Parts: sequence; C-alpha cells; structure tokens
Amino acid sequence: MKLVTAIIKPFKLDEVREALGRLGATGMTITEVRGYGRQGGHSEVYRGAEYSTQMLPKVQIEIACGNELVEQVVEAIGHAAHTGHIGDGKIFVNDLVRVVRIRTGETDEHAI
Amino acid sequence: MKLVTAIIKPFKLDEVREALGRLGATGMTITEVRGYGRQGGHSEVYRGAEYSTQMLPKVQIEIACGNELVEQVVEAIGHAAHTGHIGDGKIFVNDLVRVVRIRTGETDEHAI
Amino acid sequence: MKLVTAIIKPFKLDEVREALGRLGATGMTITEVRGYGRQGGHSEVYRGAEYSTQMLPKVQIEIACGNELVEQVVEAIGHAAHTGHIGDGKIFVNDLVRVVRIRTGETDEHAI
Amino acid sequence: MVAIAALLAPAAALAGPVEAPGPAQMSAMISKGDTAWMLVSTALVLMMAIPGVALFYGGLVRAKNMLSVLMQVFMIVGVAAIIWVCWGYSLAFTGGSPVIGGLSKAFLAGVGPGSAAPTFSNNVYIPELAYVAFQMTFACITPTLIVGGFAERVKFTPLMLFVVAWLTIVYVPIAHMVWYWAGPDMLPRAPGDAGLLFQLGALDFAGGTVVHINAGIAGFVGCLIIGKRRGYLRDPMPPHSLVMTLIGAALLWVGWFGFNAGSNLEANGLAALAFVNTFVAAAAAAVSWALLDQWVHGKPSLLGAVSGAVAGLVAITPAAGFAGPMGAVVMGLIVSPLCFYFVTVVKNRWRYDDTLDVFGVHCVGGIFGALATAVVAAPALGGQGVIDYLRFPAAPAESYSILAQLARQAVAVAITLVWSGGVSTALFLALNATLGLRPDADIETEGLDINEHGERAYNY
Amino acid sequence: MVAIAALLAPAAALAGPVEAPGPAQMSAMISKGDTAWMLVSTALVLMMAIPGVALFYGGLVRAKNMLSVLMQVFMIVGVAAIIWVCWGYSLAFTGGSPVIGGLSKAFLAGVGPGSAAPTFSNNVYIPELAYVAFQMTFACITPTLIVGGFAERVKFTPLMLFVVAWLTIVYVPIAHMVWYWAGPDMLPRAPGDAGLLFQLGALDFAGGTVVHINAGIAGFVGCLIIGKRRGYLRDPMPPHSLVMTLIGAALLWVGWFGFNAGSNLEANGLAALAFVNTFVAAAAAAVSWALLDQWVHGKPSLLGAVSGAVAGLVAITPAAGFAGPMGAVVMGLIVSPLCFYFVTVVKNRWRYDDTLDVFGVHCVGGIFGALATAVVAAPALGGQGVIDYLRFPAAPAESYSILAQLARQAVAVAITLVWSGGVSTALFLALNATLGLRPDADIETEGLDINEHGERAYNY
Amino acid sequence: MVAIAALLAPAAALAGPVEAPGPAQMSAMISKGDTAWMLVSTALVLMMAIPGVALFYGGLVRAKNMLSVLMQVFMIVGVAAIIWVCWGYSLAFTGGSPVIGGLSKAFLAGVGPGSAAPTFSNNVYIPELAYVAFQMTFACITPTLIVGGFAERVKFTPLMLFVVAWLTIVYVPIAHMVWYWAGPDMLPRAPGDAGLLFQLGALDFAGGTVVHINAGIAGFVGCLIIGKRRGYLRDPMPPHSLVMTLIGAALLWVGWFGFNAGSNLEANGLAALAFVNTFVAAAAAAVSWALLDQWVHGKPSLLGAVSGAVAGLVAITPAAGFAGPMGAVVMGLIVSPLCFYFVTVVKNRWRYDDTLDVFGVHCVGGIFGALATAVVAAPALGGQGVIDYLRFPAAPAESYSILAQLARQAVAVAITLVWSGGVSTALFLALNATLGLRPDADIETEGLDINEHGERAYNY
Ligand SMILES: Nc1ncnc2c1ncn2[C@@H]1O[C@H](COP(=O)(O)OP(=O)(O)O)[C@@H](O)[C@H]1O
Ligand SMILES: Nc1ncnc2c1ncn2[C@@H]1O[C@H](COP(=O)(O)OP(=O)(O)O)[C@@H](O)[C@H]1O
Ligand SMILES: Nc1ncnc2c1ncn2[C@@H]1O[C@H](COP(=O)(O)OP(=O)(O)O)[C@@H](O)[C@H]1O
Repeated sequence: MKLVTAIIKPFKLDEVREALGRLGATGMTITEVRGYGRQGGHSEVYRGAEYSTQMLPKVQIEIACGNELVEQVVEAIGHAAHTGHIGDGKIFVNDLVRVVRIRTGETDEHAI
Repeated sequence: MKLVTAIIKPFKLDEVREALGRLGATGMTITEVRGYGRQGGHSEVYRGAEYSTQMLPKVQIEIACGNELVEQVVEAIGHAAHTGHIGDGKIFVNDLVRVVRIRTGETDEHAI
Repeated sequence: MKLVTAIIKPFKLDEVREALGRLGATGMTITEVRGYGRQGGHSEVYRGAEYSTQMLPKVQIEIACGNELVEQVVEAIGHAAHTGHIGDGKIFVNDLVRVVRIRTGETDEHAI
Repeated sequence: MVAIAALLAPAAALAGPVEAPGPAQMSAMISKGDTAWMLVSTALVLMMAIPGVALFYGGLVRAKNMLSVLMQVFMIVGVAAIIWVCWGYSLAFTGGSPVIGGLSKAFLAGVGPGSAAPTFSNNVYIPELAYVAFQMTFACITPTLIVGGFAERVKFTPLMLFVVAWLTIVYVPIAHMVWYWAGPDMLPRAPGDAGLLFQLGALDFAGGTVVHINAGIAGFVGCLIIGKRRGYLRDPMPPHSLVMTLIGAALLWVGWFGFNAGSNLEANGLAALAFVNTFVAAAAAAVSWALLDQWVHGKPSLLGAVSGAVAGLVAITPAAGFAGPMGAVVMGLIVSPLCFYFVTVVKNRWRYDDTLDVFGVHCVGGIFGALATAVVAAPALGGQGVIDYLRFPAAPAESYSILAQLARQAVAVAITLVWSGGVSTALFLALNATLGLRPDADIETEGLDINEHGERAYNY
Repeated sequence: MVAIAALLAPAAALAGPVEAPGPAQMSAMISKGDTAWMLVSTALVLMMAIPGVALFYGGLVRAKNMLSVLMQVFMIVGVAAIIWVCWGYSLAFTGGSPVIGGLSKAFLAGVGPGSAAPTFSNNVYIPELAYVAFQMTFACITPTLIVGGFAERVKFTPLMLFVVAWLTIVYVPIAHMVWYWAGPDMLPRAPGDAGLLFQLGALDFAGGTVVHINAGIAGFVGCLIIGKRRGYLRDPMPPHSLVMTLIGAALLWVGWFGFNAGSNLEANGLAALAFVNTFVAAAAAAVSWALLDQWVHGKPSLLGAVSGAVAGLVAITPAAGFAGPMGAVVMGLIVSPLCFYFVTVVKNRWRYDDTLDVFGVHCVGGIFGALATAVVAAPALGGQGVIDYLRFPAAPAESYSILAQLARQAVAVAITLVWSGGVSTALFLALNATLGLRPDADIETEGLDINEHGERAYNY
Repeated sequence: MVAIAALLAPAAALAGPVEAPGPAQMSAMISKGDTAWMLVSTALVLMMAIPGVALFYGGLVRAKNMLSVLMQVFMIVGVAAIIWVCWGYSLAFTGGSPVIGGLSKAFLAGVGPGSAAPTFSNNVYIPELAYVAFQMTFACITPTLIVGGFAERVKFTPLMLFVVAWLTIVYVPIAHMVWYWAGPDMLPRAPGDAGLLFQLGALDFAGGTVVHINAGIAGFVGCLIIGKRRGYLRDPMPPHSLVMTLIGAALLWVGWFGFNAGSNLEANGLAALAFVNTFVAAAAAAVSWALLDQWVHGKPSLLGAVSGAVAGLVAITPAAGFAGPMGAVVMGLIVSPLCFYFVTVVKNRWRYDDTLDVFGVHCVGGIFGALATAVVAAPALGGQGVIDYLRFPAAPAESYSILAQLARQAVAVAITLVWSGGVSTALFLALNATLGLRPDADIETEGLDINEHGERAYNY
C-alpha cells in the first residue's frame, strides 16, 4: 500500500476531490499548509514594514491506497490540480507498511 | 524505526495521549486536519445556500517509535480512539530511515 | 529520494529556511503543529480552572530531496534549529518512491 | 475655551408662536436637549457604518476578502464625508428646484456655530451644523450598503469613483426630493420651497427610500453588471466569521436608534415612539426569521436571526415615527418571510449572485417598509397620521386615507427605483468599459486582500 | 415629519409645585435633556446585551459552541422585547396589587407619544415610551445572563420557552415589587400604590435584585438541574477567544453607565454621581481581582481583570445613586475577593459546573451589593441617604439607620432568591421532563453550533 | 429613588448675567441638555480606550502578545480611574499654583451631586461630578497610548508602577497648566487663578498637548530605553488581526466625538462645529493616507487608511472648536503625509522600534495639530478666533494674530515635550535599574500572554 501526498493550490481542492471520487477513492485527509517554492509570494506592507512572504497557502491531501490504484490516483490529482502556472504543487508517494481502520480493527488492504 | 500516523476524532485526543503515555511513548506531534471519508458531514445552510461539507475536523497524531513498540502503539491508539461509529479514523505505519534529536544530535533509536 | 520531516521551534523557522536556501533546497512545505514531548508546557489558569497543556506550538517542515542531498539537509536543519534547550525537536527521514511536479508532469529526480 | 456671549442674553422670551422667524430668533429657539440628542444620534449612525456595516458584511465573505470589504466601507465613509461638506449638503438641503438644491452652502459657506436648522415642530430649531453632521452620516452609510451586491469581486479604485458619482447624482437629488423643506415655520408662506416627493406627501421618516431602496437597487444592478463570483454555486463560500457578523448586526441595531429616533430631530415623546418602534420591529423580524428557519431548514440559524433583525430595521425605517408599536411588531413579523423568500428562493431561481443580499434585504425590505408605512400610519390602526404643515401652527391633518397615501408611497418608490437603478446602471457600465470593474481571475481566486491592498486580515 | 402642536403652547408656567398633576400638566413637565439622556441610556443598555453579554459569554466557551451562545443571547433579546410591549410592561408597571400589576397597558394600549412617566423628582416627567424602552432593555438583558449557568449544553427551543415563562412569572413580579410606584407627586395621596418591596423601603437603584440576583439564582438552579458538561474537570475547556470576552466586558462597562446612571431617569448631578460610582467600582474591582490573581496564581490574568470589572459593576448596581465615590471604590475592592472565592474555591469544592459563573459573579456579587447598599448609602459614610416620598414635596429622610436598612435589603434579597430560585426550578424540571433540556451526548461532543443551528462560527 | 427637593424651587429667575455666582446659583445654572451630553461624551471616551485603543493596538501585535496589550490597556484604565478620584482630579482641577493644584478635593471631598463646574460660557454650569467623570476618561486613555511605544516587550508590573507615577507627576501638572481655570464668571476678578499655559493663552481644545504630545513623547522615550524587539527588522511581524485594528479604529472615531465635541462642555452649536471638524478631519486624513499608499506602494492599505483616520483625529483635537470645517479638512489632508513620513521613512532610517507608532502618529500628529491650531483658528481663515475671558461677560477678542498665537502654541508644545520627555526618561530608567522593564529573552520569544498572564488569546 502507498500513501500519496499531494500539495496543491487551495482552490483546486474541490476539483481534485471530485476526480478522486470518480476513481472510487473513498477517503482522504486534508491539511492546511504553507508552501515555499519557486512561486513568488506576495509582498505585504504594514506601515512601511515590508514582508515578502514566500510562503503561500497550500492544501495537502493524503490518500492511502492499494498499490494497484496508485498510478491512477497520482494521475488524477496531477490532472485535476494542474493550471500550468508555477506553484501548482507536488505529489509524493511513499510506502505504507500497515494500515488499520480504527472502527473495525480491519487491517491493510481491508482497511483502506 | 517506524512512524505511526493516526487520524482520530478530536475529542478522543486526550484518551489516546493517556494510553500512549502508559506505554512510555514520550513524544508525539499533533496536527489539526480535515477528514473525508464514509462518515457523513453536516449540511450547513447560510441564507439558503446549502453546503454539505463532507470534511470533518479530525486530529492527526504522529509518533515515531522503535520497531519493537509499533504493535503496542497501534493497538493502544486503536483501542483508545475507538467509538464503534463511522469516522473513527485510520492508522498508518511507515518506515523511517533516520531520526535525529536536534537538541543533542543523537540519531535513530537514541533519538526517539 | 527522501522526504525529510523536521519538527522545530516556530521562531527558528526563518533561520532554518535560510540554511536550506544556502544548500539550494528550492522547495518545502510547512505545517503548524503541536508537539508533545519532554519539554514542559505552560499551565494556564482560567478563573481557577487550571490546564497544564503539554502541547506546545511547533512548526513542521517537509523537504523532498535527492538521496545525495539528504545528509546535508539533515545537518543544516539540525544546526539551524538548535538552541540546546529541551524541545528543540526532531528530524525524521523516510523514503519516497515517487515524486511528481504537477505543473509539468516531470517525475522523480526531475520533479524535486 | 470659547463662549458665545449671545447666550447670555436671556432667551428672548417669545410672546407666542413666531411665523418665519429670523436667524437670531431661530438660534434662541434651540434646545440643548435636542442638540445633545442630535449629536449622539449622529455618533450612533456613524457607528452603524463603521464598524457596524463593515463587520456585518465582512463576516459574511471569505477570509481572503475580509479586508477588501472593511476597506471599501471605511473609505466610502471617508470620501462621502468630504463630499458632503464640500457640495453634498448644499445640493441636498438648500432650496432651488424640487429635484435638487443649489450651491449656496457649498463648502459649508455661511454655516457657523450660530446657524439653525428647522425641525418638524414650529419654533423648534437645532444647530445647523448638527443637522449637517447627522445627514452626513446618512450619506456615508448609504453607499456602503451598495457594496453588498458585488462584494468579493470588485476593484477598489473604480468603486470609489462610482461612489463619488453616485452620491452626487443619485443620492443627493433623492435626499432633496424626499427630505428638503424650509421647515414648518416657513412652509405656509412658501409652500413650493420643498422637495418633489415631500410636496407630494410621500412619507419617509428615516430613509426607506433615500437609503435602503436607493442603495438596494444600485447594489442589485451592480451585481448583475459585474456578474457572479467565480465558483458561485459550485465552491462552498460559507461566511468566514459569523461572530463578526453578529457584532455588526448588534451595532446596527443599537446605532439604528440614532438613525430612526434621531430622524425626529427632537428629543421628545415622538422620538421615544420611533425608538420603541425600531426596537420591536427588529425583535419581531428576528423572531419571525428564526421561526421560518426552524420550519424550512429544521434549525434556527444565527445568520437567519440577524438577517431578520436587519430586515426589520430596514422595514421600520420609513415608518418609525408614524406607526404605533403594534404596527411595528406586525411589520417586523411580515418583512422577514418576504426577505427570506427573496434571498433563498428568488435568488436561487434567477441565479444572480447578490453576495450579501443587498437587494433581498435592503431593497425588498425597503419597498415593503415604504408601502406598509401608508398602512401603519393610519390613526385608525394606532398610527400617528400626518401633520398639515401648510397651516401655522401645524396641526394633525383632518383625515387620513390609506389608499391615497399608498399611491404616494408607490410613486416615491418608483421614482427611487428608476432613478437610482437607471443612473447606477449607466455609471457601472461606463466604469466597466473604461477602468474595468472586475479584478483578474487569478486575483479574485487568490483574494482581494493580498492583491488589492497588500495585506492579510489574519496572521495568527 | 410630525409635529405636536401642543408643544407650541408656552410650557404652562407653573406657579409652584403641583401635587398629582394631570396628564397634560405632566407632559409639560418633561425636559428634553432628560428625554435625550433616557433614549441614549436605553441604547447603551441594549449594547450591553448585544453585543456585550453575547461576546463576554461567547468568548469563554469553546469555538464549537460559540454561535449557540450568541444565538441564545440574541434571540432572548428579541423575544423579551416582544413580551415587554405585549404584556410585560403592563404587568410590571401599572398598579394593581403590591406583587403584580394589571393588563390595562397590555399591547401598550393608551401609551402614546404624549404619555408621561414619573421620575424620582417632584414635577419632573419623562415620555412614558422612553420609560417603556428603557425598562424593556432590562427585561432583555436579565434572562441573557441566566444562560451562563448552563452554556454549552442546553437545547435552544426549551430555553426559549423557559425565557417566555420566566420573564412573565419571575421577572415581571420582581420588577413590580421593587420598582413600581406611581411617582413622587402621587405617592403622598396613595401610599399603597407601589410594589411590595418599594413600600418596604428596600433600595435597589438599578437592579441588584431585579437583574443580578434574579438571573444569578435562576442560572444556578438551571446549572444544577441540567448537570455538568461532558468531560467537565477532565478535558481542557479553555475560553476560545479572550479577545471577544474583552470586547464584551468593555462594552458592558460602557453600557452600564446607561444601566446605572440612566436609572436615575434624569440628567442631573445625581446621574453624574451614579456614573462616577459605576466607573470607579468597576475600576477598583478590576484592580483588586488582578492583585488577587497575582497573589494566588503568580500572574495577573486578563480574564481575572475583566471578571473583576463585571463583579464591580454588579455590586455597585443597587447602590449606584446612593453611595459616595469612596463607598463605591470600597465596594469594588471587596466584591472581587468574594466572587473570586466563589468561582475558584467554592465551585471547585462543590463541583457544580456553572459554565460562565453566573452564580459566582452575578448572584454572589448581587447579594453583596444589595446588602452593602445599606452601608454605603449612610450619609455618615458619604452616602446620599434616602428620600421621604410620603411628603410633598419629597425631602431627605430625617434619620438613617444602617441596621434597619440592612434588614430591609435582606428581605428583598431573600424574596428574590426564593421566588426566582423556586419558580425557575419548577420551570426547568417541567421542561426537562417534557421536551428535555439537554442535547444528546454526540451533539454536545460535536458542538451545538453545527447541530442546533446548522452553522459554524469560523471558516477561515 | 432620591429626589432633590431643591430642584422644585423655580429655577431662580436670573435677572441678568451674574458675575461670580455662589454655589446655589451655579446649581441653578445647570442645563439638563448639557448634563446629558457630558455624560454621554464621557461614556464615548471610555469606549475609545476600552475596547477602542485596546483593539486598535492589540490587532497590530503578534497573536502571542495580544492579551498583554489588552491587559495593559484595561488595567491602566482601572488604575487611572482610582488615581483620578483619589488625588488626580484635585491636583489637576483645583487652584493653587499655575503648575499644579492642591489637595482640597482629594478623594472628591466636598464634590457632591449638587456641585457645579464652569463651562466656557458665562453663567452656564454642569454638574461637577460629570466634569470629574469626563476628565477621568482623559486620564484613563492618555497612558494607554504610551504602551504603543514598547508593546510586545515590557513587563506588566513595572509598567503599572510607571503609570501611577506618570499620571501623578506628568499628566496632572500638564492638565493643570493647560486646562485649569476658575471659569468665565470668576476669571475677571481673579485672573491669576488659572494654569500657566492657560494664562499664556495657548489653545488646546481637547487635548493635543495634554493627551497626544504628552503620551507620544513618553512612549517614544520608553521605546528608546527599552530597546527593540528581538528579531526586529529580521523576522516578519505582521499585525495578527487587522480586523481588530479596524474595529478599534472605528470605535476611536466614534468615541472621539465625545472627546472633542464633549470638550466644549455644552451641547450647542459650537459642540456641533467641533463634531463636524472631528468628522471631516478624520475622513480627509484617511483619504490622504490611502492616496499616499497608492502612490508609494501601489496599493491602498486598510492599515494605512485607519492610521490616517487616527492621525486626522489626533491633529484636529487641539483645534476642534477653533477651526472651520474647511480648515479641518486641510489639517486632515496634511497630517497624513507628515505621519506617513515619520512611520515609514524616519523610523526605518533611525531604526528605533516604536511598535505601534505612538511617536509617529500621536506625538508628530499632536505637534502638527497644536501648531496648526494657531492658523486654522484665525477668523480670516474661517476659524472661530479666541474669546477674551477677562471681560465680563466674555466676548470675542478684538484681533487675532496667527504668529503670536503660533508662538504661544510652540511654548506649550515645548513645555510638554520637555516635561513629559524628561520625567518619563527618569521614570523608565529608574524602573529599569530596579525592577527591570524587559522580560527575559525566552519569554519575549514565546510571548507575553502565556508567560506574564498565564493565558492564551485564542484557543480555536
Ligand atoms: N522539495 C520540496 N519538498 C516539499 N515540498 C515542496 C518541495 N518543492 C515544492 N514543494 C511544495 O510544492 C509547492 C509548489 O512548488 P513550486 O516550486 O512553487 O512550483 P512548481 O512545482 O510549479 O515548480 C510549494 O509551495 C511547496 O509547498
Ligand atoms: N484512504 C484514506 N487515506 C487517508 N485518510 C483516510 C482514508 N480513508 C479515511 N481516511 C481518514 O479517516 C477518517 C475516517 O474515515 P471514515 O471512512 O469516515 O470512517 P471509518 O474509518 O470508520 O470507515 C476520514 O475522515 C479521513 O480523515
Ligand atoms: N516520538 C516522537 N514522535 C513524533 N514526534 C516527536 C516524538 N518525540 C518528540 N517529538 C516532537 O518533537 C518535539 C520536541 O521533543 P521534546 O521531547 O520536547 O524535546 P527534545 O527533542 O529536546 O527531547 C515535540 O514537541 C514533538 O513535536
């Protein structure tokens, strides 16, 4: 099993969720994060004090899925979150050695 | 070493922390997240505009622990966070290849 | 490729970012988290109700990087975030099996 | 540090009522109680706009646009105040023609601490500067309401230009037509020296037409011309802080006493009546909206309750000094279902994106209020009837016809809708064609705060 | 737009004091300065409730229950206002029996812009509608305080039904007993036409018994009957926004000037005295609580400071027009330790969950204030003493006995505690047995906002 | 419940102007309209401090220090009120010497509901307790402003001790020098019974020197002595909630009407003038700062707009009753660029860390206002000129020299800067050497809220 983590532009969240829904991805966890990358931030000025935060608000999505679905999930996110502008974000995939559904105690493939 | 990540109902946080404390798990990191899963969200109505957010507030706990403790940690969380109702959450385990304690520079098993 | 996750004291964020910048680490993702560890929290008193939250605000940094850079990244963070006081935080490293840059569709090493 | 020696002169004991008194006589007919009341009412009305409207509106938008709304409201107040003392007051409140005044008091020329303005009672005056200030707050708050029609998607500079133009060519003439007259001591000798709708006999105690319908229709045409927000009806756009909305609504309610009871211009029993009416209309409308929420959605919502309160306040505005308390309660009970229908059913059916429901609450509620005034003012229904100011001293009119009054009210409503709707359309179209009213898609997506103002509302 | 021609008649030059003046004479004895003051005071008291109490309370609960508190406070204000004009005012402020009035002014029948209400001075009147409005705000704010006893765990609809019943059968009779009288021009001829506790000579300048003890004990029995919040003393339940609590406390302080100095009904030196007393009692109590915090917990807390200020305001309420400024300072200094003891030691020892300390602050502070009034009113201690209204014109009473007055105060306190405590218990038990007062465990855990009102307070 | 029988006596019909009236005569010269106005103004000024200044300042700091600012402001108000009634009022507003008064009214001895205080008009008095309360709010708000110079890095207890000392040895003498006099009915017989700067003829309608320059320079020396915040100019320190800052600014604007127009002490045309001036100066300065923002940074910012409004209010304060409305507009337009220059260019060049710009806005704006008063007061420029109070009855002075007045204003500014700057320096140095003014580095890093007060502002 894999954990797919995507960092995307916040306003793309709904599109990504719909895309994943079409794949039958039944669950995901979302975190508000701030991203630092090539995308230039804004400069804010408060009474002459200028801050150019290169931190931009991003949304991080985590989806655990079976190995067979990973490709599709990555592709679906990559497609739905795409605007072609800098700052579109990244997708990371790593291995999961164990998954448990707390409600039932089911594990691994059954728990996703 | 493993990193155990659990997504649980927010009001279960204290119970989970106590359970982990009994195991001697000395540290953990907590993030406020929003979860999307089988559990139905609420519908909110604002002057006739209805939003059925299927996003529910959840709490994510991350605990790094040695391989020998993983089983107990997973079980302790699974037990403490259990209500039996939908939305109880998930536990994910994945491998850690390196751990460092910043204060002392100790690494791996010594750093947990 | 590796994902380096560091949990640090919030006011160290800028120093860590600068240190990583010097290494040429072009991107990172930041999350506000709460940490539970050896570091004692504060006790808060509200009209006689005393809460000793051992949860302290921390900042979590995630950087994906190629294997060749991991050592330097870990060291740079460890150095910049160090105060020598309890609560300095932890660094975790784990494997990434896949990285995608959403904007271009590039993958793995090219996507970092 | 300054004393006016004239005040020492024993207030020229007036033998009897004076028709058409001179300036010095007017000054001597000023009561300090009235002056205190008018100054306080003025402060209350400013508090309605800032922070009242700013928070009421701001809490309802998304966090990324919070500052843009606050800034729009705040700067409109600033710009309107300057316009008012420079030319607005003069054009609205000097004689000239029945549709607009003249420039004789531009830059407040000749208006000093000793000038007096008439009230609705014979031989009772207030300092003219107090009247200038009171009316200034009305000119400040009215255009802030317009913003509600297209919040979250308008550029700041064109909006400010719109406000300058709108105040001058929409607000000022409407205010003149409805409210300008030379006062009860003067009217009998010069019955033509009054605004068009005043002469017609349209009743608008505190601004149902001038403020609410006027702003409501302008916001509505702005909403249509500027178009829907990106993602409207697709993305969730819940209010980012109903707490701010509650604070705003509460301050609106509190400040509205200045608005309505202050419009009586005197601190007397009639002001107290307007005060009670304002209070209970808001209360009844809040209750009635909450009940409706319970019935339709199964849950009474806070946003419903505060929307109801505001709708009640809008409705009672033109009737505040004419209705009896029970009439006010009934108006409050009725206005909420009406506005509820517009903001939930009509808006969803016609799919216009009136962000903060300036049409559904202010325009619809204002029209209802203007028409209902004709009913609740009827002495037979516990109302105060009307006064015949063409006599000296003024006296209650002998008869009161609900239907005739309804017709006059309808004319006033229609003129306001047509004039404000028409001119606002022209202004918005012109600005859209030149400067453009709408920010780029990216900017709208990312939020107006950071892009238009270079700031974020919250940095926790 | 309406003038009352009668005002033109030169204010019937009164030859001397008039005993038992007729309605027209009363109208001519109204000062615009007083009227202005009463209208402003009324607005200030409404501001105490919304947004004052709403924010003061709301900031102290968890974010998931924020809207529920705001909604409860807002709707209580709405419901109470309607009850007040329909039957509350009439039952409280017409004659009838010493414990309750009649229905002759139900629906404000006969109360028009020309009606006058007595003040505490011979031959000084205010518009009756101003008095109706002023008293209305008291009826609005009192039940909002009760909510503090069981915030975060009560169902909305049963609470509203409780408020309707409580206002009618608890608040109205207590207000009648304490405050109803026919006025100083009438009393000498009809000494029995006054409320029970008024006749007894119990002093309550602005509502120590009627408002604070009354609400405090009702909230306390509600707290006991409804039971503790789930997780009480186990889960952390820190205030979600002390910023909101600070705003609420500050607006309470500002508004309380209307409450206390407005209760003088005239804008004169005595109102100024009540104003100063209110100011310094709050200040002294804030300082004294902060010092206590420093001493006990090592740190002065903001929540302590604002709790102290509110406790000081509660304590000075019954004494506002009777104490001298130094008496007020001393009352402020003393009330904080007392309330501090109740909210920290007593509450923890007896383990009741008085969420927002309505008992510890309002009831305890109110009782202290009511009793201390007997002391600080003593002329020997810088107080104002009492007035003998059975003479015409009224004059200061010849002697003042602290002990005798203390006994009268104790009777008033006891009657309020017993009546409000008893009836509230019966009402809560009845509602609990029928509709149920407490939401399901899941709902309470997840928060009342989303479950009872279908909204979230914050969507950042 | 108390009536003053004396009020029944027909207000001793005064045959003509009375020079040096006795206490009973003064009491009979009190207008209820003025009293109402003064009480309301007092409440408005308190609202400026809490929640006004508290929120305006609090929103600008980082979230971890929010409560510390709120607590400092709240407790300063509490402490100042107690000082005021105990010895402050007496030292400031009794005769004695031209630089400080005496202790005859300490603990408000002899100041009762019947005491009267003079206004600026012959034979017009207000209740002395209303004057005590009004001036009390000035003593409360002034030291809260000082906090802005070193917010986010000061220990609470030493700050409180500073305030006690500063009020007593800086504020009170300056207030005495600028504002104390025996009133227009007394001055002609005892021209020496007035404060030093009053005798000099320096104009300060509502506190440009006493409040703004006074606090501004004290905050500035505090800023220099305490030093910069850790990380200043390195870490980003954006305002944590501009929403709170907006609320604060709006309430400052609303409350400032009480501050400025209330300083007229009477509800008359001159109060209305001060009201209008206050309104338009704030509006003009907001507009002018926003334009400057647009020009310099390409974007009009909300923080700029509200900073401008406050700067405008500061500037008009000394001139409020002397300028004409157009003079006020011009002052508003000019003050913003000046303050803008100080808070952006000068502060960055000299690298002092005036956290909330108490120097750049209050001190600089105050100095500008004090000097500009000499210009805008000129009758030739639409101003009100000055009154010759040495005559009885008082009358407008025959001539007005801008230059001569400018010199007087400069002297007043200089004395305030030197006295407040010098004594504040001594106080801060002494406290720093003994208790220490600055918290430990760790505490400053982690935030004052949790460390100094044991609370967090927000627990969402
Ligand atoms: N090496 C990295 N590790 C972790 N997160 C990253 C990394 N690089 C980029 N990100 C995340 O991806 C977001 C987008 O990256 P950015 O470089 O701005 O755009 P692009 O992917 O189009 O080059 C960043 O805001 C950050 O949150
Ligand atoms: N595949 C997944 N990947 C990541 N997080 C998930 C996944 N499935 C569920 N979750 C998280 O677990 C929470 C509970 O899941 P849900 O399906 O509602 O209940 P249950 O586990 O009882 O079936 C979700 O809110 C979400 O945060
Ligand atoms: N086992 C762990 N798993 C996850 N996070 C941890 C773990 N131990 C510590 N942390 C994180 O590191 C932070 C610092 O740890 P702490 O024990 O306080 O200090 P130190 O590393 O100096 O011993 C904690 O606040 C927590 O966020």
